[in-house]
Amino acid sequence: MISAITKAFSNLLKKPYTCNYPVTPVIKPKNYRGLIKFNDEYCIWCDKCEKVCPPNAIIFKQFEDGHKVYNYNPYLCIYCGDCIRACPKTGDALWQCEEKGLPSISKDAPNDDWFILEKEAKQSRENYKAIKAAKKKS
Amino acid sequence: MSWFLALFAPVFGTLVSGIDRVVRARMQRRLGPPLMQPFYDMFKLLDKRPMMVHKLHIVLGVMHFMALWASIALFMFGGHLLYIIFTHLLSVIFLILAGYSVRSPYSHLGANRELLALFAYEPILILMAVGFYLTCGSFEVSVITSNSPAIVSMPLMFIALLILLPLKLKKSPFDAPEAHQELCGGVEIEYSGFFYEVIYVSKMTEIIFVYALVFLFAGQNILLGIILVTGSFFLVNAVDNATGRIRIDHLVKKVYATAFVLALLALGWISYV
Amino acid sequence: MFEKFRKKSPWILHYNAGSCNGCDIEILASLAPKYDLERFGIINTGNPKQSDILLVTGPVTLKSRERLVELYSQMPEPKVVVAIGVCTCTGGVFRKMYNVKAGVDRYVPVDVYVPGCASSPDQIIDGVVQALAILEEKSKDIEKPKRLFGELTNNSIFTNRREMAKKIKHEKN
Amino acid sequence: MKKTINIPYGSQHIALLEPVRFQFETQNEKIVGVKADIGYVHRGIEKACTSTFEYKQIPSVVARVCGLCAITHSLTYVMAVEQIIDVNVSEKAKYLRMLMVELDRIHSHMLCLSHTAENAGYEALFMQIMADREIIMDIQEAISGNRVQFDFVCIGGVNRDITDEIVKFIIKSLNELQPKIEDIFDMFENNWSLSLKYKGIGAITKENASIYNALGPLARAAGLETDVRAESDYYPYEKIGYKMILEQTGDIYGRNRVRLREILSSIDMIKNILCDIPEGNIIEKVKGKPNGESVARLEAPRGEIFYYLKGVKQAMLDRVRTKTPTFSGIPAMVEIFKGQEYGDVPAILASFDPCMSCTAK
Ligand code: SF4
Ligand code: SF4
Ligand code: SF4
Ligand code: SF4
Ligand code: SF4
Ligand code: SF4
Ligand code: SF4
Ligand code: SF4
Repeated sequence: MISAITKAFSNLLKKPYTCNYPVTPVIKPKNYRGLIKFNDEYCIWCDKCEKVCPPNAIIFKQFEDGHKVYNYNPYLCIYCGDCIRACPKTGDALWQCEEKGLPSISKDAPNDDWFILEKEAKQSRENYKAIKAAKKKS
Repeated sequence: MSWFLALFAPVFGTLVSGIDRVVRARMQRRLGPPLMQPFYDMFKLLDKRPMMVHKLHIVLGVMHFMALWASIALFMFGGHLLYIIFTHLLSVIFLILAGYSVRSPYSHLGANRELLALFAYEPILILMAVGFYLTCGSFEVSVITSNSPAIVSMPLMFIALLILLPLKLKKSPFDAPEAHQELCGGVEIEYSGFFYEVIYVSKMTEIIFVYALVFLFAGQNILLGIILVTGSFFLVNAVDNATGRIRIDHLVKKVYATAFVLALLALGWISYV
Repeated sequence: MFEKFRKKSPWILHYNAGSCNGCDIEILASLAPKYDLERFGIINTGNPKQSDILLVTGPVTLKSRERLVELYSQMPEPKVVVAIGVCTCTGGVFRKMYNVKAGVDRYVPVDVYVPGCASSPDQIIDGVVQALAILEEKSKDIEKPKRLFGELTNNSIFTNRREMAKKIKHEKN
Repeated sequence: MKKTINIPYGSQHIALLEPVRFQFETQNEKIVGVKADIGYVHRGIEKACTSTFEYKQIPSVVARVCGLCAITHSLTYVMAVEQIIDVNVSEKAKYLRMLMVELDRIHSHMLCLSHTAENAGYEALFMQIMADREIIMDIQEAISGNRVQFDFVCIGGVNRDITDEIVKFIIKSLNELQPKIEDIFDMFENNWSLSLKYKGIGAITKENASIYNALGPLARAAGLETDVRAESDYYPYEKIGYKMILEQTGDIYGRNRVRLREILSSIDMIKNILCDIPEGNIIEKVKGKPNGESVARLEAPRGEIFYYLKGVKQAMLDRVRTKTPTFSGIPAMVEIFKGQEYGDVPAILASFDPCMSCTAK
């Protein structure tokens, strides 16, 4: 106990461990698993990333002319990197950057909007299928 | 001067507690909060919506603070030491009653422990007052502070007081009555908003009360008083950072086995020498 | 008048609503010396009646939601809710499990969403700093949890049963 | 006075990270009865693993059963899957997995120790251990890219390789950590307030430990020899210098000693692992769908984790069953609580290192 007391006193003179975070940024190590980034120029629209993602944080919305739009929710993504490993065009079409996600406020509605989007995407797929089927028939 | 001291005792207490928090953080190698943090806390509490259980609870909380303040005021005006100690006792009893007045089990347990702690330290405070009487010939604080330092004639009594310090300041190893991790603060658990502020301020005032007792040992020598107070302040903080909380039954035993015995020895010494 | 002090003295309450502990230990880590949340005047009170910021982790299982709503309504206004970790924001991997409803904001109004699985301490600090700004703007009006509780417009400072009953009778008349 | 006070402890409580509710019946702060209610974290993961997720997705899902030993959950699952679909993992991947498991053990034990200290009211020690723990967190972040959820293992191997740079960093950091752990050891040994709080408190005998099926440090502190690392030879633990650590006292003090000594032995093991990592692939190709049943066990920081799987030639598994250490330990915990003082409850509870997130899944 005496040593602990002397330690308490000596700590008083030592520099604290604290990194003054918002003032001085923390250095992330190389290959930190941050946000997922996407580039539609290289994507071959194979949908593998969407299928493999455990929480379905990547959703493609289908348009009637056949093209798709990529949607990603950083508030749903668990940053596992499975999509990156599944993607045949890793690095070009889809990659994990070293940026961390930033907090959002209730106005942004990261949850509610996603519900709507999820529904729309599902609907859009079905519509597209129906259109395709109709085309085939005709 | 004494008006000033008595009136602003809570403010000084808050300041000391601010220093205390910074020192504690530094001892744990953290940066710690800003120095004025307890003031910010108080202003914020003023701004919160209160959520209280019933009126009696509030009244007892406020009485606790008033009695404590009164005891400080008595002290600053050089009053009778026994009166001071008994007013202080009264304030603690109000707090304990407040703890019993609500139905939360934490509050009850906290009050139980507070009561046990009271039994542990109160006799020693009284013995201390007797000690002062024997050395200075009076219970009046004004007489004691115009005499030569009492610490010379009863150093053992001073050590006994040092042992009580963590108990009164709710610091480990003797912080069982408050016990953040077991009781979430014990008796203060049901207070909120402005009314918690009252309890918060009285905690700050308590600091002044305790260090004033330390100061008393220096008699008329103000410089020595300041040394004693700062010395004991750092010592208490270091001990707080070097020990865990001991259980309430151990607490009572330990306090009786050390502080009480020391106080008795000190009295014996005074009457023999 | 005292609004600006809210920002300087936020006391936090942490509730684990069925998380995987990943985010909880990161909250602990942000209380520890390296990140030291106390720099912002933050104290982990553990007592809802004295807290300003509710840090929720976990996707809110059906069993813990009652407790969550209870804690939320025990906190006096002004208060801010910070959802820490993706499973708290939206449900994360647990989104589709049967005992979980996607995200805390189904039950209590969330003010700040902090992403990350697990949110690292610096993200938690980002979130808390964000929450402080919101805390400053909030008023003392009573906010209602979204579900499970009906009207709770009681503005009395007492929370015991007799007072509540009086109030409710009064409102009925 | 024989008044009984019922104290609810949880599900939200300052000293309790976990949403579990204990109801203590106390007489003058002495506990006469305990009820534990553990369902607060039940999310339905086992069910979801057989209805929502395909078997290849599950490693990152079961990792979220618990963040403290995330790696052991996904690893045990992966081991079980590998048995069904006959994948032979390379030696290198095995070493990397062991490395991560041992790192995880260190960080988890340190967390537990800091929590025991905090719950004994010793804030400074809590801060000290948490500060030292950041060293391990940095290593983990450097290896896996995330501080808590590593998502490091996958079916067939591991996701990331380690570079020479990281190896150097780990060895440097561990050398830094070792004296600090010894320092903490010293604090736990020689502090009168902690010995009042720990010695003889929350004790369980060897017989009771085996009757109530205690696991991990809880059992080893009572002298019961259970450790999957010694019982199975899937991983070459013998080669890297594994020794079972036993204490005889069975109280909080014994548990802390077990943890501290395990940290030290894990540090040695990691150094050995890094010395003789063999060459090889880190990941093997996985083909086919799981068909059949398998079980896998692994020693998590808190004891044995057990997975049972059943596949029926589909991408979705038919049954996933997890048995986790804390769940098995609960009867022993309830037994220990009886007759203790309420004031000791937080410290005792923290010394079990309970984590309900996998108990209720
Ligand atoms: S990192 Fe994981 S959770 Fe995030 S989008 Fe990719 S697969 Fe989905
Ligand atoms: S897996 Fe890659 S290529 Fe395929 S859709 Fe996703 S981003 Fe595009
Ligand atoms: S966000 Fe991820 S790490 Fe955090 S509690 Fe949820 S599952 Fe665990
Ligand atoms: S007695 Fe109080 S805490 Fe219990 S159910 Fe009723 S309102 Fe809730
Ligand atoms: S005791 Fe520890 S885990 Fe519990 S609330 Fe306090 S800091 Fe958090
Ligand atoms: S516990 Fe048994 S009976 Fe109850 S829901 Fe689950 S399977 Fe059905
Ligand atoms: S034993 Fe505890 S730490 Fe390990 S997986 Fe289960 S809940 Fe998590
Ligand atoms: S122990 Fe058996 S009966 Fe009990 S909840 Fe688990 S599976 Fe069901």
